[in-house]
Amino acid sequence: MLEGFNTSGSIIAEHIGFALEMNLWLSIVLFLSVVGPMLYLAWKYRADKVKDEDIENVTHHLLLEITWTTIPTIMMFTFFYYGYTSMVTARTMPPANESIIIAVEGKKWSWNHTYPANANGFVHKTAELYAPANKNVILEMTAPLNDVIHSYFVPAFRMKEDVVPGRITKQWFNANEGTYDIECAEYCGTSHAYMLSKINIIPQADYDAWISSQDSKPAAFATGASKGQELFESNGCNGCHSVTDDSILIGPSLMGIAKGKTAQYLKDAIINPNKDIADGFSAMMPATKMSDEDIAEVYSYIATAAVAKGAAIIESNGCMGCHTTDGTPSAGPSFKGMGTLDAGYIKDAILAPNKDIAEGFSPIMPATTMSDDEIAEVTKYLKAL
Amino acid sequence: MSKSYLDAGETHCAIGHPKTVFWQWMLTVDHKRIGIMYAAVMFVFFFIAVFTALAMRIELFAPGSQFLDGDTFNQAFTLHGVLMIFLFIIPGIPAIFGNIVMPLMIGAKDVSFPRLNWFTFWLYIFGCLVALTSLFNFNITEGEILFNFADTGWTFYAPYSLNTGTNVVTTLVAAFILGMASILTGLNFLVTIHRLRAPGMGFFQMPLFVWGIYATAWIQLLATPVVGITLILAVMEKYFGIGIFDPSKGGDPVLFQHLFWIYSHPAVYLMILPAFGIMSEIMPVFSRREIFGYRTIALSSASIAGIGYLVWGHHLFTSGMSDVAKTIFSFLTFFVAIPTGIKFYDWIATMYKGKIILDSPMLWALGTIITFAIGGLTGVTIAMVGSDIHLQDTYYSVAHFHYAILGGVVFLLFAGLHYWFPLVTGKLYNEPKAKVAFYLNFVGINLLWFPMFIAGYLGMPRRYFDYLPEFEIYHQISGIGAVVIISGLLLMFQNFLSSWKSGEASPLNPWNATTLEWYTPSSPPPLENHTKVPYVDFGPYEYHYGQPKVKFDLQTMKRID
Amino acid sequence: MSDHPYVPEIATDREGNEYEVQGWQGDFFGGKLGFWLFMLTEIMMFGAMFMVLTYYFTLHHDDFINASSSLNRTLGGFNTVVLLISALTMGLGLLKMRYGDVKGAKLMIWATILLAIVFLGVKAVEWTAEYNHGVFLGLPALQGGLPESKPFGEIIFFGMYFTMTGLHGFHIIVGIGLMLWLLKRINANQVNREHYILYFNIVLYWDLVHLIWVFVFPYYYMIGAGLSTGGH
Amino acid sequence: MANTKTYEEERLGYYKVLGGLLLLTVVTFIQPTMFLTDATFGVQMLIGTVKAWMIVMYYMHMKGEKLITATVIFALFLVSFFFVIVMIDVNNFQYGDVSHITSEITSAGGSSASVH
Ligand code: HEA
Ligand code: HEA
Ligand code: HEC
Ligand code: CUA
Ligand SMILES: [Cu+2]
Repeated sequence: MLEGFNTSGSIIAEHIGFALEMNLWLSIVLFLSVVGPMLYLAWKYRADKVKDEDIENVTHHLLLEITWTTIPTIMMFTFFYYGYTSMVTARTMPPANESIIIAVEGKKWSWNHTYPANANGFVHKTAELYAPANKNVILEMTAPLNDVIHSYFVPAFRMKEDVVPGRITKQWFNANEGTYDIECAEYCGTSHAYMLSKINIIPQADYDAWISSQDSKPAAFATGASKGQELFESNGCNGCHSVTDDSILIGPSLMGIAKGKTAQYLKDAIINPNKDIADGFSAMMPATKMSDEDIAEVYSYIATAAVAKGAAIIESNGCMGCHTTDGTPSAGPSFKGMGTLDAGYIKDAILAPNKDIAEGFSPIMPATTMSDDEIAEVTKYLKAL
Repeated sequence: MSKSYLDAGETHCAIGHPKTVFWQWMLTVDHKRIGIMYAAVMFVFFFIAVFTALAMRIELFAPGSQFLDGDTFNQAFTLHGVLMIFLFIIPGIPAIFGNIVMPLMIGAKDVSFPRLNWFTFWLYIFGCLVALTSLFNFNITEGEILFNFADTGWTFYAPYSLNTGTNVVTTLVAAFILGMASILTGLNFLVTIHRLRAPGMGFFQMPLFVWGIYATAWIQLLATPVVGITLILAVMEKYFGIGIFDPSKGGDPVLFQHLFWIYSHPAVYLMILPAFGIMSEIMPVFSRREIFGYRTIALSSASIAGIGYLVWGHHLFTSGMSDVAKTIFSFLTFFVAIPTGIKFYDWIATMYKGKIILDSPMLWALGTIITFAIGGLTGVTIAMVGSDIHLQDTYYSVAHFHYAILGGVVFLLFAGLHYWFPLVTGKLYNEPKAKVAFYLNFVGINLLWFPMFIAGYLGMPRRYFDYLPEFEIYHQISGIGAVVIISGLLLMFQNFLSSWKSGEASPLNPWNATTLEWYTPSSPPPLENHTKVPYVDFGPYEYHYGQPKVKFDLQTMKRID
Repeated sequence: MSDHPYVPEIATDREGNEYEVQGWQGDFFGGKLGFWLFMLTEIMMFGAMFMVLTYYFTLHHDDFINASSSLNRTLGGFNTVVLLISALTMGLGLLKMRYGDVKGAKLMIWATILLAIVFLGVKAVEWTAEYNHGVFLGLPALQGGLPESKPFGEIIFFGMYFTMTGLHGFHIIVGIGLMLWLLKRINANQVNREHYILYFNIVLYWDLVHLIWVFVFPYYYMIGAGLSTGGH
Repeated sequence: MANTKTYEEERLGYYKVLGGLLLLTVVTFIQPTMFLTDATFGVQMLIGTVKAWMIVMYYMHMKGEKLITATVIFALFLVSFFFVIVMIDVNNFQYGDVSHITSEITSAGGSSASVH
């Protein structure tokens, strides 16, 4: 969702917004100054109203010509002036000692934010940006050397600057509380359209509390997501790999790899990804540094991610009252082994359970209303058992 | 009736005297025939490009991936951009009308180097073929052919273009060859205009279309080599990894952008200036009076071309270029708008006290005043650095350039197609049909692109195959617009084709025009144009009470008024 | 095209005065103008290359000086003189042709071709020496990011050096081809005392090739000359 | 070509120019070790320009060609404009002190080094 656009989210947005608005009105004036006379003259001198003798070859009119040269010229200078001053606002970094400096790395296809070390020397790294309200924040941006150009674009703040490998570029903002979208505005390949993130502007106190902790996100944003999931997302793995289904984003889906592969395999793939390229893919995965504990977290996340949602749905609908997952029949047949059933059958079994009763069981299962998405999650869960 | 240049045998050839009509066309050096062949080829590529555009619009009709995935979409807009820009719109008007009517307008028998003109045409075809082969990746070792066009966007920004696995090098080579063809066309026209004007015709007696072509030719000549060398350096980089543009080796990708836009910005004026020339022909003819401010229009073409070289950096406002350079470029950019504005006011003033005849060429011209004003004024918006920080690489800039190109260049190309259709084919097209086609196109373009200004202003980045759901409504209106405009197009071309085949024969000067191309002894004109070269002691648009003032005896080309 | 001899057309104004019409046939000045315009494109091309070079010279000043000082100035200087003389022979040839000395003109063309080949030979010696020092396009020293790599500035210096001298050498080869063609045309009497536009343009071309060298030479060989006395 | 000179005079002209060019080439060679050694680059380019001017004027017969001179000047103006702006940009390189592209590995100098 494109959030917070209409709030004049930042100081820069106010300046640039003014320049844009001024430009809009003057442009309308200029537009009418051309199109208005054109329509009028086309009507006034339409062919059936003009006798040939009335045609006059007017070819010069000094005063008019001077007018239509100077007035637009003055307007152009006005445009230039406001374009320039709003650029100065956007491009003059506030003093470093009054600002929070956050390092941004844009890489295919995720944004990573690195915060200054807190009192304990702990460095936060996040995929979404968290910053306190009404405080200057400077972004020091770059991209890995072997990556490509991206552009850090926050429409709500009217701010944008390319992230160029090999260069450092900077931009800054000072914004009101809210949540704002980050988009990548420089074409960078396959998942350019998905190189999205968010800026969360939170009260100073919340920010301070968070930055001095070691939590991966401020309290208000804690989703209960496991550490592994956070690592997976903040390192941008989710930009290329899906874990909840077997679709191929950029790299292979990781769903189910925990079944056959060990954590060591994952470690190799993360630390030295191009050593052993999976079939049909190119060597594009960036190497990432990660501690062994973190890799273990990621591993367990991958192992459970695919079915976590399905499991949750099954639990919240009370299915486990009648079914088991270990193969022993209870009031109903065990979920284990249902993976072989086809999706349509499962759907029917949930929405209209009494249409077709499995052999040896009585028609006691209540019909449950569930969206197609939910059913799909459940199906996936069943298949994975 | 005497023979026209379209009749069999009525041509000079580059090599020998072929007997078959086919070879007479393939080897022809006649500027009019070459122009027609350019048009035919472009038309074909054009429809491929329109088709890819339609595919994109359908994909964007709803958020999420409909039937194109990210990679295919990326190749689609690259293909669309490359075909439209390098194969169609840059050579477009100069190659078609510059060839067909420019020599006629100055009373010349042909261009200065007719054989070179022939060679250039085939170089262009060769470039097109190379561009097409770059669609495929030949994987020799595994014996597969993959459909794999470059996916860099038409801008080929490094380092992406150096890293991607697709066939960028071939595309670059194609762009280089097409650039060569463009240079040679420009060179040929420059010499033609300097040397072959009919006696008496000074620079300020030339029709304004010739001025447009002249200004354009300078851009073709002096800007194109820069992109040529950029592409060569990129190819060197790709094969030898010197690091000129590759940051992992110490190079600076922003330098690539400088070099690319040093050419590609002047290139946009290269597209629009001959189009403005067409406008300057149509306005006086369909107002049946002399043009207002001839000199200012002529000189503004020259100054647009000149200033156009100096403003390329407005494409780099958010690229990491230094703020000083941004300021300079922004300042200079506004100076292009002023001569353009002068032109616009001159055209409007031309209607004053005239007799406005709303035939379809005039309709297209007036429609263009509206659409190009939108395209141009939004260009001014993004020339303000502050605004551009927000709008760069959003749909706002996409809408800007489609309004400028489609609503400026292409619309005026169509105006020219209608205007010179009788000259080229000797037939009249079906006027009511042409009008319907115009209205479809005019409504279509506004539906297609106006919503995109709003979407871009709200933050819809370009080159996205999927987008946030807020933008859905704009993309949907736009999708409908695309269908409307394309149906208008089909109608228009159907009209042209059927009229050429079975239309009414056209009189010699169906529009009562004053410029020399209409004063040939037959319609369409014969080989080697006018029977005799006229002596030019008159202005290009002399009307008297709505009738051309200068009259010729078409056999001797002596003035008889 | 038309095989009959070209007779310029006459245009008549209202008073009956006659004006000769310039046709595209036999337009000496047109041919010259066209060729100059072509040469402008070369100026833009090499201009853009020099711009790239200067861009990196600004960023990596010292690397450039170091790299330049390792080029062989003796050979480079020798080649400069060779080109200087070849421009003279080329010009004199045209002069002779204009005064009707066809034989002398042909001799001068052959002399120019010879000098051009000498130039290429020296170039080949230089490149081979550089290759043996491991400095050549595609060799590890000129690939970024490897242990053997030279510093950025030097890689770019040498990369551009090979690109530009290579392109210049390519122009020389084209020039030799053109001169051979010219000889053929002279033998067929299609280039002669009256019709020498082709000759004229090829002389212009050769001067342009020389002109480029006038800048290529100091930019690569001389900027580092103060540092050491040169040579490998 | 209106030409009043004789063959000998024209030939002499060629030799004179050659002499001048050779002389300048010698200057090119001794300059870096003899004089103005702080400004080698500038001096070298200056000599190059003089040589180029001689070649264009005499060998390429540009004297008296108004139109052609104008076109050449126009082209040179454009090239120099490109140079000037791009040099302004690179001399104002922002955040060069922390950028990889500007870092010097072997030598000092760094991003602030200017052309001369
Ligand atoms: C035919 C092609 C064409 C034309 C004529 C123009 C004309 C102009 N363009 Fe446009 N432009 C493009 C094609 C064109 N452009 C393309 C293809 C791109 C994007 C490339 C890419 O990134 O892929 C682009 C991008 C582009 C950008 C960069 C956007 C970005 O990436 O952020 C900018 C910024 O300054 C710009 C500005 C202008 C200006 C100031 C003009 C001026 O020349 C406009 C002058 C016209 C008028 C002002 C209107 C008419 C006059 C009046 C109504 C009279 C009264 C008005 C005044 C006197 C002001 N253009
Ligand atoms: C000449 C230039 C030109 C023209 C005419 C068009 C026409 C169209 N363009 Fe586009 N377009 C570009 C040049 C052009 N375009 C460029 C350069 C880009 C950027 C690419 C990039 O990002 O790299 C782009 C990008 C672009 C995008 C954005 C992709 C993205 O950023 O995500 C979209 C989206 O829908 C689009 C759509 C369309 C549509 C629907 C049409 C048309 O369908 C509209 C209908 C067409 C016409 C009205 C013209 C018909 C003309 C003829 C048939 C001529 C006949 C010829 C002769 C007689 C010889 N174009
Ligand atoms: C730029 C896209 C990209 C990113 C980001 C990315 N990967 Fe990958 N990944 C790939 C591709 C492509 C492959 C297949 C080629 C290979 O084996 O290197 C792959 C392969 C893998 C494999 C081996 C899968 C198999 O079936 O053999 C694992 C495990 C993996 N990635 C985990 C991760 C984790 C964990 C992260 C985050 C730290 C991550 N990836 C980030 C693209 C990416
Ligand atoms: Cu990253 Cu687009
Ligand atoms: Cu531009």
